[in-house]
Amino acid sequence: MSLPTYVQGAWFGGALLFIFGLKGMSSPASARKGIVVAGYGMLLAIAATFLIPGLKNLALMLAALAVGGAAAWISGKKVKMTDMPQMVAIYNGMGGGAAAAIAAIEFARGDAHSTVTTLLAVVGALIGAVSFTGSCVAWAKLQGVLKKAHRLPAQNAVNVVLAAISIGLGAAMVALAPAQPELILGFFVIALVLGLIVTLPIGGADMPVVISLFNAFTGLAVGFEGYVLGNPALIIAGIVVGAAGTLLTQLMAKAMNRPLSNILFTPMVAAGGGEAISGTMKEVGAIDAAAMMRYASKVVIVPGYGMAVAHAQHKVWEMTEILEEAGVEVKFAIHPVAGRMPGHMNVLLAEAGVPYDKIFDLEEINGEFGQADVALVIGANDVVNPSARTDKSSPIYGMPILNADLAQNVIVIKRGKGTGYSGVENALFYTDNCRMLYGDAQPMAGEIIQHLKSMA
Amino acid sequence: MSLPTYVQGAWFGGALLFIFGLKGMSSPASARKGIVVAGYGMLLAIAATFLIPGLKNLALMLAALAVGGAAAWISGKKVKMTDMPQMVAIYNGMGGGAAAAIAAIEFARGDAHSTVTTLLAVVGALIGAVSFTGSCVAWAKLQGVLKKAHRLPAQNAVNVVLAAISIGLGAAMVALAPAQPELILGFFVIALVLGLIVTLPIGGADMPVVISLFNAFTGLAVGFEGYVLGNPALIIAGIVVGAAGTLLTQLMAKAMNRPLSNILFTPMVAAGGGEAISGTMKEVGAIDAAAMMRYASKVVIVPGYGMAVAHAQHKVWEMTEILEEAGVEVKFAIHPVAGRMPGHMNVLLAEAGVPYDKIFDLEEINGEFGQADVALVIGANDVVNPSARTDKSSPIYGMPILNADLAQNVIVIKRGKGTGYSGVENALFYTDNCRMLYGDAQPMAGEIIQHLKSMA
Amino acid sequence: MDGLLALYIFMLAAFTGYEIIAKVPVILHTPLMSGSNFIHGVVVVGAMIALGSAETPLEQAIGFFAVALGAANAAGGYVVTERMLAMFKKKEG
Amino acid sequence: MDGLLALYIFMLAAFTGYEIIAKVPVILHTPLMSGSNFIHGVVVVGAMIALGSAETPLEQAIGFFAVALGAANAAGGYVVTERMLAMFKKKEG
Amino acid sequence: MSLTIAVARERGDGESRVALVPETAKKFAALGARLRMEQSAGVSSHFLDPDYADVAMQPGIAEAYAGAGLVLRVTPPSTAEIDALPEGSVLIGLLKPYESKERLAALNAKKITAFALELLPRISRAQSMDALSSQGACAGYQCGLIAAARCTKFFPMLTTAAGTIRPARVLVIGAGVAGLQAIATCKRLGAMVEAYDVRAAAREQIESLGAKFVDTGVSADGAGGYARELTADEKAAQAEKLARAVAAADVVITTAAIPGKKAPVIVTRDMVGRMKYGAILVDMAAESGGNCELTQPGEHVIANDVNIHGPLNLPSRMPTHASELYAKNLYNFLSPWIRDGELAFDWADEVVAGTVLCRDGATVHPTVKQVLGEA
Amino acid sequence: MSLTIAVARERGDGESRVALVPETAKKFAALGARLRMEQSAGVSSHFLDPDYADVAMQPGIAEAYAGAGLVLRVTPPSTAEIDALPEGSVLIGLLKPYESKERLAALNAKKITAFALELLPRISRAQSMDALSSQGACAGYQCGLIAAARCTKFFPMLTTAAGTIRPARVLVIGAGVAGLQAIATCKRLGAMVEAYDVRAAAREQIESLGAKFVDTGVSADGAGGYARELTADEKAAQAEKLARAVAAADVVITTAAIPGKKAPVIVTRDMVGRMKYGAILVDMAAESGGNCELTQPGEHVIANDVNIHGPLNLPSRMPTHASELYAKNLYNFLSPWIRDGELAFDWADEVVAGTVLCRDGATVHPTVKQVLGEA
Ligand SMILES: NC(=O)c1ccc[n+]([C@@H]2O[C@H](COP(=O)([O-])OP(=O)(O)OC[C@H]3O[C@@H](n4cnc5c(N)ncnc54)[C@H](OP(=O)(O)O)[C@@H]3O)[C@@H](O)[C@H]2O)c1
Ligand SMILES: NC(=O)c1ccc[n+]([C@@H]2O[C@H](COP(=O)([O-])OP(=O)(O)OC[C@H]3O[C@@H](n4cnc5c(N)ncnc54)[C@H](OP(=O)(O)O)[C@@H]3O)[C@@H](O)[C@H]2O)c1
Ligand SMILES: NC(=O)c1ccc[n+]([C@@H]2O[C@H](COP(=O)([O-])OP(=O)(O)OC[C@H]3O[C@@H](n4cnc5c(N)ncnc54)[C@H](O)[C@@H]3O)[C@@H](O)[C@H]2O)c1
Ligand SMILES: NC(=O)c1ccc[n+]([C@@H]2O[C@H](COP(=O)([O-])OP(=O)(O)OC[C@H]3O[C@@H](n4cnc5c(N)ncnc54)[C@H](O)[C@@H]3O)[C@@H](O)[C@H]2O)c1
Repeated sequence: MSLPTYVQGAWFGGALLFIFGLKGMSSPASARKGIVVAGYGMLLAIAATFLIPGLKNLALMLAALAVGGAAAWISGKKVKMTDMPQMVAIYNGMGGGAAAAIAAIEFARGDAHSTVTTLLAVVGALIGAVSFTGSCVAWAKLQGVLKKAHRLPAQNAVNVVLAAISIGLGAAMVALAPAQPELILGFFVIALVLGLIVTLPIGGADMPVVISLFNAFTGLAVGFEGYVLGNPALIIAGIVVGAAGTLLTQLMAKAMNRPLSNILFTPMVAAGGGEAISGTMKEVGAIDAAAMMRYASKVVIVPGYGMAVAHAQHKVWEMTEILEEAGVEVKFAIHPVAGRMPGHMNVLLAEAGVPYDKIFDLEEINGEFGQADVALVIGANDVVNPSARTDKSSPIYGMPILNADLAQNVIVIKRGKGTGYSGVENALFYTDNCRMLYGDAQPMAGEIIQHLKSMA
Repeated sequence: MSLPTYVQGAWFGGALLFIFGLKGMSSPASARKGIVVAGYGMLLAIAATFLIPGLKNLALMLAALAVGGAAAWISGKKVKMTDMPQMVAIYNGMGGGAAAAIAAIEFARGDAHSTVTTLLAVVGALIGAVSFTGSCVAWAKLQGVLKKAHRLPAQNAVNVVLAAISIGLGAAMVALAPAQPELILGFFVIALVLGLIVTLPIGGADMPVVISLFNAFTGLAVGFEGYVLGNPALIIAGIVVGAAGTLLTQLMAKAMNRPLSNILFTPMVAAGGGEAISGTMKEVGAIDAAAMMRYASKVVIVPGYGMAVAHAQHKVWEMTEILEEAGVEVKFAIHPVAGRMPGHMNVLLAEAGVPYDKIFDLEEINGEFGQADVALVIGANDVVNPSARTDKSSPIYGMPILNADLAQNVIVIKRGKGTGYSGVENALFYTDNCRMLYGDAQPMAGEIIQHLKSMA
Repeated sequence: MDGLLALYIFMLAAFTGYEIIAKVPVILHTPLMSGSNFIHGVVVVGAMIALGSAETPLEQAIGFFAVALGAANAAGGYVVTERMLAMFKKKEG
Repeated sequence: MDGLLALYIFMLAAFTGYEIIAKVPVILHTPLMSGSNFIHGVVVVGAMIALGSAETPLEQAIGFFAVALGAANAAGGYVVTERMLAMFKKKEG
Repeated sequence: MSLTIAVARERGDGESRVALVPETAKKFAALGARLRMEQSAGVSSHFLDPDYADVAMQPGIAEAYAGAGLVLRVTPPSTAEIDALPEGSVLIGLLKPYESKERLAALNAKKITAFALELLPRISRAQSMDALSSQGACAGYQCGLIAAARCTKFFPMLTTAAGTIRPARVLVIGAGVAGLQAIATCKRLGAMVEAYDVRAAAREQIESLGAKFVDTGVSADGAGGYARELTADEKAAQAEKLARAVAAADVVITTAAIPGKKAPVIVTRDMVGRMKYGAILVDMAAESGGNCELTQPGEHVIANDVNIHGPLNLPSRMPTHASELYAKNLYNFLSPWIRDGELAFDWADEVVAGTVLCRDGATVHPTVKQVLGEA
Repeated sequence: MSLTIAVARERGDGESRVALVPETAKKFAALGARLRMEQSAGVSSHFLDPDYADVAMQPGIAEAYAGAGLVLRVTPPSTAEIDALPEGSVLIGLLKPYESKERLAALNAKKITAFALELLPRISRAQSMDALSSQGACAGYQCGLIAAARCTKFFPMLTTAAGTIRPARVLVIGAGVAGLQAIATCKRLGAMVEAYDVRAAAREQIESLGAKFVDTGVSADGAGGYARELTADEKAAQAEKLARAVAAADVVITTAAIPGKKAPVIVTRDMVGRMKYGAILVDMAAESGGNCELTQPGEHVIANDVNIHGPLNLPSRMPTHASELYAKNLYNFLSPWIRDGELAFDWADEVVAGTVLCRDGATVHPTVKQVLGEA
C-alpha cells in the first residue's frame, strides 16, 4: 500500500504534534496547551486519512466517526468531575477494542504477512482485547454498576490458565497463518474473557492504577497494529503512550505505596465501593503537597513545636513567598500555646522575617479555615487535635484548637507517628481530607519549595 | 547487504548505549558514568562489525584502526588540560573526514542508488568535508599554529560563491549519478576549500562555538552516511549528536552573548591569539555559578550592601547549607565597612541564622582567598575593589580590601553596572577570572539554589 | 515494513515516552493518563484504513465498530482531558 | 532503506538528542561537545564496512584513510572526554 | 443582687500592675457583673481611669471593696487590705500561698474564699488562666533586657572598621517558661546562648530556639523513664561542666525554680570566683532565695568583680503588657462561672478545686496545708 | 629618646571608657613606643592593670603625663588636666572642638598639637579611625536597649494563651550610624520599626534593615542632585506626616544631628502632646541640645505622660567594647606616623591635616575657627 506523500507527511506531522503535546502535558504550566497541540495532531492525522485515494465505505466511515465521536464528546462534556476516572477507563477500553478490531479485520482478510507482522498483530489483538473488557469492568466498578469485588476461588490460577490459553491460541494463529475463523474467534473470546476475569477482583481504590496499566496496553496495541498497517504515525503514538503509560503506572503505584504486582495479583478485599482506605493515615509526597498549594487560592499554615525543633522557619517563609508570588493567599495561624513557651512561634517567624500582618491568632483565623483550600500543619499536633472539642476524657479537652480540620485539604508535616506534648493520638490525621507528609520539617519544606519552583 | 542478526543486534545495543551515555553526560552527577557507558557502546559496535561475514581487507583495517586509534589515544592522554579544545576540534574533524571518505568510496564504486540515497550521500560528504578542513583550521588557530585571523577582502561573498559552487557540483552528482571521477574530485576539493575559507577569519574567542557547530555537522554527516550504508546505528548516533550538537551550539553562543550568525559572518577582528575579549565584563548564568561552586572545594562569600538591599541573606544561607552538604567548604568574609553601618552584615547574617563560626573578618580571611576556588561577591563593590591597593587617586585608596580577586574564580552578583558608595569603577569586574551574574541578589541566589539542588 | 527499523523506532519512541514522563508531579498523573489515552485514539486512523479497504460485510461490520470505538476514544479522551486540565488555569500572579 | 521510516527515525533521534541536552549547565558544554564528538566516532563502523567491501586500490586507500580517521575520532574523543569529566568526581558529602 | 467585682490599687513595693484592664472590664460587664475600682489603680500600667468605661471609680480602697463579692488582685493583700475585704467575699490573685500562715489565718477569719493562681493545675485547658506562665514570659524577657543593658559589651557580633566584636556568651540556667523567653531574647539580640536545665525535654526545647544545650554528660534518665538519683561522682562531674560554662560566660541568667520550694542554689561562691572580670549574673530566682549563693534579693552585688543582680518583681517593669496578660488570665479563670451576673463555682471542676486555697473559713489546698504544717 | 605615650583615668562625669586597651598597648609597644598609664585607668572598662603587660603604671595623672610626647584621651581635658600636659606634646581624643574657646586657648598656650577625632575627614581610608562611627554604633545599640527596657510593653509580637500581644511600634528619627544601629537593635527585639531621615540615601539604608521608611511625600531632591529649599506648605506637610508617625509610636528614638551644630529640633512640644499615654522617647541628641523640644539632657522628663529620656554619654554604658573600638581608632590614626619609636606626622596627609585642631600655639582647623569666630 503506497500512499501519497502528503498523507504520509500529514501523519508525520501528527506524530510530531503528539510528542510535543504529551511533552506539554507533563508540566502543570503547559499542560493545557499540550492537550490542544495533541488535538491538532489528531485532526491532522484524521483529515489526511480521508485523502487516501480509493478509500472505500466512506459513508459508513463517516457514520462511525459521527456516532462514536459524538457519543463520546457529549458524554465527556456532561460527566461530573468526580466521575472522570471511569470515563477515561471506558474511552481507553474503546481504543483497545479498536486496535483489536483492526487486527480482527486483518485476520479475517487472511492476507499473507511475514511472521513478525502476524506475531505483532496477534499480540496487539490480545492486549487490545484485554484492555477493552478490562477497562469496561473498571468503568462499571467506578460507576457503581458493579458493586462488589468478585474474586474467584483460585483467582490467580484461573488468570494464569486463561492467559496461557490465549497465548497458546495466539501462537497457533501465528504458526498456522492465515488461521481458521474458529481459531480467530476462539482467540478473541478468550482474550476478552481474560480481561474481564483479571479485572473483576480488583478493588475500587486500586482502579486508577489498573486503568493506567490498560492505557499503556492500549498504547502498545495501537503501536503494534500500526506496524501491521505499516503506519509509523500509529507506531510512534502507540509506543510513546505505551512507554509513558508504563512509567506512569509505576509512578502511580509507587505514590499509593502498593507495588504493581500486589495490585494485580493480591487485590485488597474491598468492603463496599472504593472506601476501603478510610480511617488510615494517608501519606502524600512533597510534590503533591506543592501542587495542592500551588493551585489553591488560600492556604493557612499552622506551625507547631516541630517547626521549632526542625528550625524550618526560614524554609517555610521561603515557601510562603513563592506561593504568594503565584497568587496564592497565605496566612499563618498561631495557636496560643503552640511550641513550648509563650510566643515561641512568634520568635521563630520573626527570625525568618515573616511580616506581622500575615500572622493571625486563634480568634482571628479560626473562622477562615472553612474557606481555605489547604491547611498546612507543620510540626503541630495538640493544637489541631479536634478531640479537644469533643472528647471529655482527653487531657486536652477544653483547650481551644485551630480548626485546621475544616479546611478542604489538610497536609501535615511531621517525622512519624509521634504524639505531641500531651501524648494523645490526633484524630485529625485519620480524617478523609488529611494527608501526611512524613519527614523532618526542614527538608520537607525544602522539597516543597523545589517542586513549587518547577511549577512556576 | 543483509547482515546477521547478531551484528544488527549489537549495533542496536550500541545505539542504545550511546543514547544512555549521552543522557548521563548531560548532568554533572552522572557525566563520568555517561562517557563510560557510551564507550562500551562503541566497543560493542566495532566488535560486531568484525563479525560481518566476508569482510575484506582485514589486515588493512586492523592497521588503520591501530594507527588512528593509537595516535589519538596517546595524544589525547598527553595533551595539557588547557589544550583540550583544539584536540576536540581535530578529532571531530577526523570524524567528518571519515564520513566524507565513506561517501567518496560509495561515489568511486559508482553503485546505483536511489536519488534520495545519493542526495544524502552528497550532503553528508559536503558537510563532512567542510567539518574536516574547518576543524583543522580551528585546531591550528587554538594551537597557535595559525596566529592571525585571515579575512579575505569580500569574505562573505567568497563564502557564498564557494558554497554555491559546491552545492551546484553536488546537485550535478545527484543528477548525473554515477558521476564522473572529475566531478567527484572537483566536488571534494571545493568542499574542503570551503571549510578552510569559512573558518579562517573566525577569531580564537569564538572557536569553541564553531567547533561545536562542526561537531554537529559531523554528526549529521555520519547520520546521512549511515543512511547510505543502511546502518541505523550510525543514523541514530549521528542524528542524536547532530541535534544535540546544534542545540549545544546555540546554547554556547547564547552563553557568550553572540548570536551564531554574528560569529560566522561578522567575525570579531581578533588582535592576536584568543585574548580578544579580555577587559570586558563577562556575564555568567545562575546555572554556571551553581556548577562552579558545587564542584569547588572552597567557596568564600563576600556579602555587601546589595545583599542588604535585596534582603537576600536567607537565600544566601540556604545556598551555603546546600553547598556544605555537598562537601564544599564555605566561609563568609565580612569587610569592616561592608554595608552602611558598623556590623550591618552581622545583623543580617545573624537574622538568617548563619552560625558565627562561619563568619570571618578581613584579617582572618584575607590569606585564604588564594586557596578558594570561588569567591562569590554578593552585592559588594567597594570592599573588593583592588584599586584601593594601588590607585592613589581613587577615593577609596588606602582602605584595606578583601582579596576576592585572588580567588581562582570570582562570581559577582549585582543588578547592573551600578557603582558602590564611593562611586568608583571596580577593576575586579573586568579581570579574567571574574564573571558577572546580573540581577537582584535575592532571586539570583534563589536560582543558584534551584540549580544546586538539581545537581544533588 | 523492515523489522529492524521498526525496532529502532520502537526504541526511540519508548525512550521519548519515558523521557517525557520521567518527572511529573502526582497531581498530573490522572490528566496525563487521560491525555495519553487521547493520543492513542489515533487508532481511529488505523481503523479508518482498515474500514476503507474492507470488502466483506463482516469486515465492514468490524471496521465500523473499530472506527466508532476509535473515534470515541479520540473524542472522549480529548474532552475529558481538556476539562481536567482546566484546573491548571494560570492564576494572575 | 525506506525513506519515510528514515525520516521518522531522524525525527525521533533529533527529538531525543534535543531532550537530552535541553537543560545542561554551561560548565558541561565543553565536555558534552567532546562526548558527542566521541559518539559520532561510530563513523568508524561505517568506514570499516566501506573498507571491508573495497575492491580497487583507490577504494582501499580511501577506506584505510576513513578507518584511521574514524578510529582517531573515537579513541581521541573518548580519552579527552574522560579526562575532562574527571573533574566531576563525586565528593564525599 | 448581681455580682460586684472590686479592684484596688496594688500597694506592694514597686508593684505597678493592675488586676483589671479596660478590655477585661468590658467583658466582665458583658457577663452582667458590676465593677468598682479604686481610682488611678491602672495609671502605673498606663491605663487611665477614663479608659475603664464600665467601671465605677472609687476614691479609696475601702470604697472600692465595700460590698464586693469578688475581689481581683495581683499580689496578696496586706493585713490592712484584708480588713477592707467584705466578709465571705471571693478573692483571687497571685497569693503566694506558701509564704505566710498568718495571711491565711486572716483570710479564713473573714471566711474569704481565696484562689491562689500559683496553685492552678497545669492542664491543657487551664493554660489560658496560667498566670505563672504569662508573668514568667514577662520576667524572662526583662531578664534578657537587663542582662543586655548591664553588660559592658555588645551582645551581637559586629564587624566594624575598628575591628571585629565577638558576640557575647550568655548562659541561661533553667529553661522553663521564663528561661526560654530569656534565651529567645538574648538570641534575638545576637548573643551566643547556651542553656541548661535538669529536665530531659529541655534539651530539645532549648535547641528549638537555636541555643546550645550545655551537655553535662550525665543523664538522670533511669529505668522505666523515671529519673534516678545521681552518684556523687556524677554530681561532681555535672557541677564541674556547669562551672566551666559559667566561667566562660559574659552573662549568666538563672531562672531555676522548684514549685513551692526555695530555689535551688546552682551557682556557688566558688563558681562566681571563676567567672570573668566584669561579667554579669542576673538571678531571676532572687525572689525565692536565688540560684546564686551570693544573690541579695533586690540588690546589685559586686563580688569578685562580678555583677550579681537579684531583680525582684520583674513583670512589674513592663506593667502594661503584664497587666493585660494577667487580667486575661483572671477573666479566663472566672468567666465560666459567671452566669447572668451571678458567681457560682463548680467545686467538682478540676481547675477550680485545684486552685482554691481557702474556703469556708479553712485552708483547703492539700499541698499548702502539708507544706505549712496545718494538715 | 623614643616616644612616650601617656594615658590617664578619664575624670569626666560618668565616663568609664579608656583610651588604651591591652591589645592596642601591645601594638604601640611593638612600634617602639614607651607607654605610661595612670593606675586603674582601665578598671571601669573591665581592663585590669595586670592586663597591660607593656605599660608602666603610675600612681596619678601627673606622673602618667610627665614627659609624655603623645597623650591619648577619650574626652577633652579639663583645665587641671591641661596643666598636667607636657608643653609641646601631642594630644588626641574626642575633644569637642566647637565647645569651648577657653580650652583651645589653654591648649595653644602650652603649644599642644591637638587632634580632635570629631574632625576626621570621612574618606574611605579613614573609616578605621572614625571614632564617631564606632562610638555612634555603641550609642545606637544602647538607645535601643534603653527604649526596650523602659518600655512597659513587649517589643516583639507574642501569641500566648492569655491573648496576643501586638508588637511595639518604634520610630527612629535620624538614620545615621547610630540611628541605623538603633533600628537594627529594635528590629532584632521584634518591634515594628519605622524610621525617618532627611538624606535621600537613607530610605534604601533603612529598608535594607527591614524597617519601614516614613515617607513624608516631600522630596528635597532638586535640580542637579542638590537639595532644594522646601516651600512652607511642603514643610508643613512633612511635619504633619512625621507628627502622625510620632503619635502612633510606642517608642520614639531620635538621633538626628548636624555636625558641629546644635541638634535640630524635630519633635515639638505639640507633637509630644499627641503621643500615646506612657510612650517613651529616647533622645540620643540630648548632648547637643536634643531633637525633642522637651528633652532635658541627662534627665528623665515626664511630660504629658510621655517619658522623655535624654541619656548622656551612651557609649560609656558599654565601656568594654566602646573602649576597645575607640582605642583601635586611635591606634589606626597614629600608627602610620610612628616609625622606630618616633612620632612624625606628614602634615600634607589629608587625614592628618583635616583632623588637627591646634598646632604650634594656634587653632588651625578652618571650620572650627570660623564657627568659634577666631578666623
Ligand atoms: N506554648 C507554651 O507556652 C507551652 C508550654 C508548655 C507546653 N505546651 C504544650 O505544647 C503543645 C504545643 O502544641 P504543638 O502542636 O505546637 O506541638 P505538639 O503537640 O507538641 O506536637 C509537635 C509535633 O511535631 C512533630 N515534630 C517534632 N519534631 C519535628 C521535626 N523535626 N520535624 C517535623 N515534625 C516534628 C512531632 O511529631 P513526630 O514526632 O511524629 O515528628 C509532634 O507530633 C501543647 O500541648 C501545649 O499545651 C505549650
Ligand atoms: N559599614 C559602614 O559603617 C559604612 C558607613 C558608610 C559608608 N560605608 C561605605 O559603604 C561601602 C560598602 O561597600 P559594599 O561593598 O558593602 O557596598 P557598595 O560598595 O556600596 O556596593 C554595593 C553594590 O551592591 C549592588 N546592589 C545594590 N542593590 C542590589 C541588589 N538588590 N541586588 C544585587 N546587588 C545590589 C550595587 O550594584 P548595582 O547597582 O549594579 O546592583 C552596588 O555596586 C564602602 O564604600 C564603605 O566605605 C560603610
Ligand atoms: N499547662 C501546661 O502544659 C504548662 C504550662 C506552663 C508550663 N509548662 C511546662 O512546665 C515546665 C516548667 O515551667 P516553669 O517555667 O513554670 O518552671 P519553674 O519556673 O518552676 O522552673 C524553671 C525551670 O527550672 C528548672 N530547674 C529546676 N531545678 C533545676 C536545677 N537544679 N538545675 C537546672 N534547672 C532546674 C526546671 O526544670 C524548670 O524548667 C516548662 O517546661 C513548661 O513547658 C506546662
Ligand atoms: N567614611 C565614610 O564613608 C562614612 C563614615 C561614617 C558615616 N558615614 C555616613 O555619614 C552619614 C551620617 O553619619 P552620622 O551618623 O555620623 O551622622 P550624624 O550623627 O551627624 O547625624 C545622624 C543622622 O541625622 C540625620 N539628620 C540630620 N538632620 C535631620 C533632620 N532634620 N531630620 C531627620 N534626620 C536628620 C542625618 O541625615 C544623619 O543621617 C551616614 O549615613 C553614614 O553612612 C560615612
